Amino acid sequence: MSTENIPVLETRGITKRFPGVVANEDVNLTLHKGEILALLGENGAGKSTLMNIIYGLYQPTEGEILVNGTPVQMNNPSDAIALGIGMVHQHFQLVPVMTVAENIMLGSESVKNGLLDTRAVAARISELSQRYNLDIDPYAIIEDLPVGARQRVEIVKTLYRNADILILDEPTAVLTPQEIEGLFEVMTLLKNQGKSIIFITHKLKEVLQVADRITVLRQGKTVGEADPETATQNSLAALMVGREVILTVEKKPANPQGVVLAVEDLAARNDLGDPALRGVSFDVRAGEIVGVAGVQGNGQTELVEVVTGLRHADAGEVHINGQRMTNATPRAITQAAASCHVPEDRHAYGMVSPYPVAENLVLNTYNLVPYSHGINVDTRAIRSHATELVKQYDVRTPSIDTPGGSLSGGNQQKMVVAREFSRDLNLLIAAQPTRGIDVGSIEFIHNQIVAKRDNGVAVLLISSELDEIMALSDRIAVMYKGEIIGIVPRAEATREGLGLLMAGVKDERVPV
Amino acid sequence: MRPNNFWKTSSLISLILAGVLVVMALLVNMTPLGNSMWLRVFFGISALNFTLRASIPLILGALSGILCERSGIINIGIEGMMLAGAFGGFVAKVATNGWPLTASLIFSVLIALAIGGLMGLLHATLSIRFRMDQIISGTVIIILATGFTAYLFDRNAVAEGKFNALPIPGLAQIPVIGPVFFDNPPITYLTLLLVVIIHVALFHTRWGLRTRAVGEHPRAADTVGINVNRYRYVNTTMGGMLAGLAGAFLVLEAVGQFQEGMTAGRGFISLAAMIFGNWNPFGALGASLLFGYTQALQNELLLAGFTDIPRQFVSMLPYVVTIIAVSGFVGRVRPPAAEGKVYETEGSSE
Amino acid sequence: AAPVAPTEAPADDSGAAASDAAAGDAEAAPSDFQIGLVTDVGRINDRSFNQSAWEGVVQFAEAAGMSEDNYRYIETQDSKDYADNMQQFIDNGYNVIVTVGFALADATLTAAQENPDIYFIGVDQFQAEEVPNLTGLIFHEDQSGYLAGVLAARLTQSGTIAAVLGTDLVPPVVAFNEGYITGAQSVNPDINIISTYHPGGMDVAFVDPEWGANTAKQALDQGADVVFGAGGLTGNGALQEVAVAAEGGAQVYCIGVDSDQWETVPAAHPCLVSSAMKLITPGVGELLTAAQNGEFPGGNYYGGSGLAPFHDFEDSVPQEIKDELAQTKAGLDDGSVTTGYGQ
Amino acid sequence: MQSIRRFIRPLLIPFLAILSALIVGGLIMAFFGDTSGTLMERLWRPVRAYQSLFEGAFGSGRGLSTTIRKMTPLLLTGLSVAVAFKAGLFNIGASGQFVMGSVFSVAVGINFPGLPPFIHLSLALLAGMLGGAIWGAIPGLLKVYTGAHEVIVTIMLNYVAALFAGWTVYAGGTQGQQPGPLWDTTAGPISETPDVLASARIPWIFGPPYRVHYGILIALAVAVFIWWLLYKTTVGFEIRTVGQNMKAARYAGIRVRWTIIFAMILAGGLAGLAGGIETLGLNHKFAPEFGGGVGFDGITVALLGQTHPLGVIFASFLFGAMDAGAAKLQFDTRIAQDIVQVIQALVLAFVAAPTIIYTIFRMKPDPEEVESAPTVNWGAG
Ligand SMILES: Nc1ncnc2c1ncn2[C@@H]1O[C@H](COP(=O)(O)OP(=O)(O)OP(=O)(O)O)[C@@H](O)[C@H]1O
Ligand SMILES: Nc1ncnc2c1ncn2[C@@H]1O[C@H](COP(=O)(O)OP(=O)(O)OP(=O)(O)O)[C@@H](O)[C@H]1O
Ligand SMILES: [Mg+2]
Ligand SMILES: [Mg+2]
Repeated sequence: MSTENIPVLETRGITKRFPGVVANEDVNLTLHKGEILALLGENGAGKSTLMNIIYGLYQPTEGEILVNGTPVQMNNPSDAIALGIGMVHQHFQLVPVMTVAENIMLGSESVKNGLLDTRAVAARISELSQRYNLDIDPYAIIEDLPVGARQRVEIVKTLYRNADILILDEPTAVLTPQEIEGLFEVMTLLKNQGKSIIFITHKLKEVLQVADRITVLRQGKTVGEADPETATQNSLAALMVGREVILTVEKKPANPQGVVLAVEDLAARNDLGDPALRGVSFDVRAGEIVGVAGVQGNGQTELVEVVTGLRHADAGEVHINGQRMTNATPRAITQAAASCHVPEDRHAYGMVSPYPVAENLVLNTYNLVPYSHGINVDTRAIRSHATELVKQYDVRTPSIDTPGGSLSGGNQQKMVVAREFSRDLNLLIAAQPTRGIDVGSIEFIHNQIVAKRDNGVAVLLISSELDEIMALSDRIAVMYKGEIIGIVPRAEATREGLGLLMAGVKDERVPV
Repeated sequence: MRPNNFWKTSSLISLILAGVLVVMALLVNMTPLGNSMWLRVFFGISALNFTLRASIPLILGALSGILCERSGIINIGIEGMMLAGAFGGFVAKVATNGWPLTASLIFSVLIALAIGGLMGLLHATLSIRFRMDQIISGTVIIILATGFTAYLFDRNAVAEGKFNALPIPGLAQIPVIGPVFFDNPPITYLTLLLVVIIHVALFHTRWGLRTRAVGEHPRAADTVGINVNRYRYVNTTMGGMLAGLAGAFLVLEAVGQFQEGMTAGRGFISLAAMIFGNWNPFGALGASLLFGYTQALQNELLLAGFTDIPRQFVSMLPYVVTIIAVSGFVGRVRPPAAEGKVYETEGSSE
Repeated sequence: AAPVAPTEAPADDSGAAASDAAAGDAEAAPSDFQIGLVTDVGRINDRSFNQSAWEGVVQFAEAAGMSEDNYRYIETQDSKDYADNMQQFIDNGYNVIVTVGFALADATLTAAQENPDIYFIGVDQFQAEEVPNLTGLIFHEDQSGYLAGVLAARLTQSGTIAAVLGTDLVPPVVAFNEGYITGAQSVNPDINIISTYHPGGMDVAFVDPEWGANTAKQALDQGADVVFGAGGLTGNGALQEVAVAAEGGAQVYCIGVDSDQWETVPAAHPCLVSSAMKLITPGVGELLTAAQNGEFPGGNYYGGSGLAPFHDFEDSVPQEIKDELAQTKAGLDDGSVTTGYGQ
Repeated sequence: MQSIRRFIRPLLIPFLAILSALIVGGLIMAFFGDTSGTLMERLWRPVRAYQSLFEGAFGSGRGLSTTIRKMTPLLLTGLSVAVAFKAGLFNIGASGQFVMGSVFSVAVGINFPGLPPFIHLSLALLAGMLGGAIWGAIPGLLKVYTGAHEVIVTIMLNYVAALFAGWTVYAGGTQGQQPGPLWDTTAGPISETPDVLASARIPWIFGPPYRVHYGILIALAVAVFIWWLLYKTTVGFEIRTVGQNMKAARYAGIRVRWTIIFAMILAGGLAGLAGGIETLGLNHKFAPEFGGGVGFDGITVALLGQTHPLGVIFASFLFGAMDAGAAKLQFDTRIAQDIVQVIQALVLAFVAAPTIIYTIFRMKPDPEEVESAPTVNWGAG
C-alpha cells in the first residue's frame, strides 16, 4: 500500500541558473507509477531544462531529485539510464550516418568476442517494434528516414534501455495526425504496463486527450496543476501565458486576383539524388494564401527550394508574375520577381549566427541601395534600418550589434520575418514560419501574414502544423510522396480529410 | 549516389586494380615480358618494394589522423607528431646503443610511441581543455616539434643499428609476392596489420561505435551516457602514438638516423591521404599506396634514364596523379560532422 | 698585393660578450684576428660541407691558439639572409669571412667588393673574375667522381652500378655524377648506370635520408651492386641501406662522398669501399693560414680531391685496381685523362 | 576607469601571451640544449639571448630594416591564408603561390628592356599576382566543380610549383636534359635566372647594407585594402558569408561558387604578390632555393593575427622581428636559432588560448569577450 503512493519521480525545489537566465526556479514535480503527466509552458518556460536536469545532462543549481522515494545524485545521463529513466529529446539525438541498430545500441552495446553483436541487437529491436507496434528497420540509415520513423527510433532507444520513466519532449511536433494517434496508442500501452511518462507539448488538444495530470510552468516556476477532465484549451492557454490568448486568427474573406506564382509539372531530386518532386503543379493568386500541408519529408522542403532558386529543377516550369523563373538564381527571384522567403531552417539558411543582428537584417539586400553603393557598404544605412526593424517587429535583442545566434529561437525567427516582410512584395513564401515559437509571437506573425494577403500579396505557406494551415489558408494543397495529392478550398477541408490525404489515402469524395 | 555505395564501388575498383598489378608483376618478373623497359618500370619488384616502403609512414600518419578526426578533433599536426616521435625514438636508441640490438630497438619504438602520444595529449588538452582552435593547435604542434627537435638535436649522436627484414618462412619464398610483402622489417608488418585492426575496431567494436558517434554527433553520444571528451582525449592520444610510430619507422626501420625536418612533408601528405581515403583506414591505405606507387614510378622513370620530358615534369607525377584522382573520381568527401567543434556538456553554467 | 688586415677591431656591440672576450684574450697572440663563417641554408654540423668548412676554421683557430670568442658562425635560415649574416661579421670587424656553398657566390662577391679590407673565402664558389680579397675554394669533383666510377665499374659483378644523388640544382653534385658516369664508361662502355637525383627542392634534397635509402633499395632490386651515395644526408641514407644488404650477405658495395665517410657514417662500414673526396677542411685551413700570413691568393683555389682510403676493404680490392686508380689519378692531374665535365 | 579597462584589455592578453612565451622559451634555453655552467649562468643566458634578439631586430638601422624586410612577405602570405580562412577555405598552398608569383615576376622582370621603370615594375608585380592567382584558382575551381578538397590540392600544388619553378631556371646539361626557359645562360652550371632589369626592380628606401625597399609600403597598403574589401564592401560581405554559412549565402543570393573561386584567386594573388615583391625588391632573380617557406609561415601569421588584416600586420611584424633578431642571437650567444621557432609556437599557443593566460595569471575571463575561432567552418566540405 505504502509503496503505491511513493512517486516514482519527484523533484524538490529545483532551481537552475544559466548566466543571465533563471531557467528553473523552485520547481516541484511528482510523477506516479503508471501515469502520463503533461508538462505545459511557453517557449523558454524551462521545460526542456527541467527534463535535462532529471536526465542528468544538467546539474541543478539547487534542489534535489528523488527516484522511488530515494534522493539520487545524477552526474550524467548514464546515471539516469541506470535508474531507469529514458528521454526522447526535443531535437533528435541520432547520428545521421549510422544505422538504426547502431544508434539504438550506442552506449549499451551488445558485444560478442569483442565485436559488436549487431544481429542480437537487431533481433531485440524487431521484438520491441512488434510488441509496441513501432515499425522500424534496424539496418536503415538514419539520414534516409523520414522524421516519423526517427521519432520511433528514439522511442525504441529508450525502451531498449528498459526505461520505466519516459520523458517525451515535444514528440508530436513533427508527426501527422495519424502518427500522433499511433504514438498515443503506444503511450497508453506503456502506461498500462506500469511505465510512467512525462509528456511535453505545445498542442493543448493533445494534452486533454492523453494526459492523466497536467503541470504548467511559467518563467521557470510551477504555476499550477490542471485536471484534463475539467480543463479546457482556453483555460490552459491562460494558465500558461498569464493572459487571455486568442487562439483563432481573425481574417476577412480572400479576394484573389491574377496568378502570381505558377508551378507546372515540377520535378526535382533531394540531397541524396532520389526523386523528391514528381510533377507538381499549382498556382497562387495575388491576395490569397495557399497552404501546403503534409508530413515532413514529402517534398515540401524541395518544393520551396526549387521555387526560391535554391535547388535545381529537373523538369517543369516556375513562373512568377508571368516571368519564367525556372532555375533562376535566388537573387533573380527575390529581387526581379519581388518575392520573399522565410526559410524552414533558419539556422541553416535564414541567418548567419555570428553576424550581428544588423547584418542579418540585410542578409539578402546588402547589395541594394541604400545599404550599399557600388561595392561600398553603407554601414550607417544598415544600422538605421536595423534599429527601425527591431522596434517595428519587437525583436528582443540587447542591441543591433549582438550576434544573431545568441537571440532566443523566437526572436531569431522574428528577425528573419522582419527582414523578409519589410520589403515591397508580390509573393511571400513562408516555410514553417512559426516553428518552435510561443503563442504570443505566433499571433503576431499570423496577423502579419494575413495583412500581407489583404494587401494583395500572393502567399505560399508551408507548414507541418495542420492547425496553422487551417487557420490561415484560403486553399490547402496536400503533398504526399512528391506529389500534390489534393487541393482543397478551406471551406471544404476537415482535419480528418486532410489527415487522410497526408497519409496518402485519396478519398474519392475530396475534390482534387 | 549515396556515399556508402560509392565507397563500395571504389573499393571494388581498387581491389581489381591491385589484382591486376600483382598479376602483371608476376608476369613481368617471371616471364620474358620483363625484357620490356616500360613494363619493368611499371611492374618491377623494385617499384613495388619502393611503393610499400614509401607508403608506410603515410599510412601510419593517415591512421593517426583518422583516429583523431573520427572522434571530432581535427589533426593537421601529424607532421609535428611524427617528427617528435622520430626524435624520441632516436634519442632512446642513442641512449641504449649498448643494449642488445632488439631490446634497444623495441625500447626506442616504445619511447617514440610515448612521445607521439604526449604530443597527441597536448593537442587534445589545448583543443579541449583550453578550447584552442584545432587548426591553430595543430599548427602549434608542428612548429613546436620542428623547433624543439632541431634545438635539442645533438648532431654528433649516432644511432647504431636498425630493424632488419624478418622474412616470414614459407611465404617469403613465393616469387614476387614473397620479397615484396613477406620479407619486411617489423613496423611494416605492424602497419599493414594496424589498417585491418583499426578498420575492425572502428566499425565493429564498442570503442569504434562510440568514437564515430562522438565525432559525428557528440550530443547524441552524451545523452546515452558516453563521456565525449574522454573519448576525444583517448583517441587523440592514440592518434599521436600512431604518428609517433611513423616517426619510429623513419628512424628505426627506414634510415637508422635522425635528421631535423626528416619527415619532409610526409605528415601533410598523410593528411591528404586521410581526406582522400574519406577518413577510412582502407581508403587511407589505398591513397597512400597510390601516392607511394606514383613516387616509385617517377623514380623508376628517372633511374631508367627517361629524359624525353624534363625530369621535373616526371617528378610531378605523384602530385598530379593525386590531384586528378581526388578531383576526377573521388570528388566530395565527407568529414566527421562534429569535427573541429568544442563540445561542452554543461552549457557554460557557473 | 693582399690588403693588410686591420689591427684594431671595433668594440663588440654585445656588452657581455665583449667584456668576456676582452678579459679572455688579453695575452693571446692573434687576438685581433677574427674568423666568421656563414653557412648555406643548413646546419653547422650537418655531417656534410658546412661541417667540413667549420672544422677547417676550428682546426686552424685551435692551432693558432685563438680565443673561442674570435671565431663564430651564423647558420643561415633563409637564403635571402646571406648578405645580412655576412654583414653581422663585417659590422663586428671580423678579418676573414668564410661562406659555404655556391649559393652564396653572388652575395659573397658583393660583400668582398664593398669591403676590400676583409678576406672572403667562398667554398664551392667559382670565381669568373679575380677579386684580390676573395678566394673561391673549389674542387675537381668530377675527377673524384671519375675515380669512383672507375672503382665501381671494376667492382661490379652484375654490370649495373648506381648513383643516389642530392639535387642537380647544385653544380658540385652534378660534377660528381658526370665524372662517375664517364669514369665507369671508361672501363666498360656498355656498363649499365642507373642514377637519380632527389626529386624535391633544395630544402629537402640533401636532408631526406629515407628517400635515399629507399632509392638505394630500388637500385639494388634492379641489380645494381655498387651504389655511389652523393648528397648529404640523402646520400648517407643510401649508404646505410646498402650496408644493410651487405650485412645480409649480399656482395654489394657503396661509395661515399665529400669527406672520408668511413669516419662520418660508421653504419656504412659493411659496404663502404671508399669515398669520392673533396677536402674542404684542409682547403679552408690552408686559405686561413694564407690570410693570416698576408698571402691571400684571390681568384680560385683548388682544394684536394681524390679517393679516400679503402679501410677494411684494403685487402679485398685487388692490386691491379689500385694501380689503375693511381694511374688514372695521375692522368687526371696531368690532364691526359679528362672527365668530359664542364669545359 | 571602465573605459581604460576597455582599452587596455584587448592589448593585455597579447602582451601577457608574449611575455609568457618568452619566459617559457627562456626556461627552455636555460635547461635544455647546452646545459653547461652554473645555475646562475644558465638563468642569465636567456636574458642575454633576448637582449641580442631585441638588438638584432630593433637595435640598429640594419636590424630594423631586416625586421621590415622579413615582415613584408609574411604580411602578404599571412593575408593570403587569412582571406581564404574568411571564405571557409584552408589555403596550405601559399607556399606554391609564392613561388609561382616569384617566377612570373621574374619572367617579366628579365624581359622587355626599354620599358619605362614604373610601367615595367607594375607589369612585373601584376605578373606575380597573376602567377599566384592561377595557382590559387586551380584548387578553387577543382573544389567548386569536382568537390576536390582544397587542402589536398594545395598541398600537392606546392610540390608541383617547386618543381615547375625548378624547371624554368634549370641549367640542364645532365643526362641530356634541356635547360629551362628562364635560365641565365651565363650562369654556367648554376640554375638561376638572370638579374631582373633595373627598370623592374622595386627601389630601395635605404640601399646596402640596409637593403630595405618600398615593398613594405605596398604590403601595408594591400593589408588596408584587404581590410576595406572584407569589412566595407559587398564583396567582403559575400566572402565572409560564404565562409560562415554556405547555405545562408546561397539563400542570400550570393554566387557561392564564384565567391569560393574568387577568394582563392585573391589568396593566390596575395601570395604571388609576396613572391613578386621578394624577387623584384630583394633577390633580383629567382633560384630554386628561394622556396616558399614563407608560405607555411603565412599560416602561422594568419592564425596569430586572428585572420583579421590588422591582426596580420601585427603578427607579421612580431614574427618578422623575431626572425630578424635570430642571427644576432646566435652570433652573440651561440644558442641555436631554432629556439626562436619554439618561442613563436608558444606565442601562437598563448594568444590562441587565452584560457591558459587566465590560468597562469589568475585572471577572471571577461564575459563580454567574444571568443572568435578564426577557422570555424573549415572542414565543412
Ligand atoms: N545551455 C543554456 N545556457 C544558457 N541559457 C539556457 C541554456 N539552455 C536554456 N537556456 C535558457 O533557459 C530558459 C529555458 O529554456 P528551455 O529550453 O528549458 O525552455 P523550454 O520550456 O523547453 O522552451 P521550448 O518550448 O522553446 O522548448 C530559456 O530562457 C533559455 O534561454
Ligand atoms: N549552450 C548555450 N550557451 C548559451 N546560451 C544558450 C545555449 N543553448 C541555448 N542558449 C540560449 O538559450 C536560448 C534559447 O535556447 P533554445 O534552444 O531553448 O531556443 P528555443 O527558443 O527553444 O529555440 P528553438 O525553437 O530554435 O529550439 C537562446 O537565447 C540561446 O542563445
Ligand atoms: Mg524545450
Ligand atoms: Mg526550444
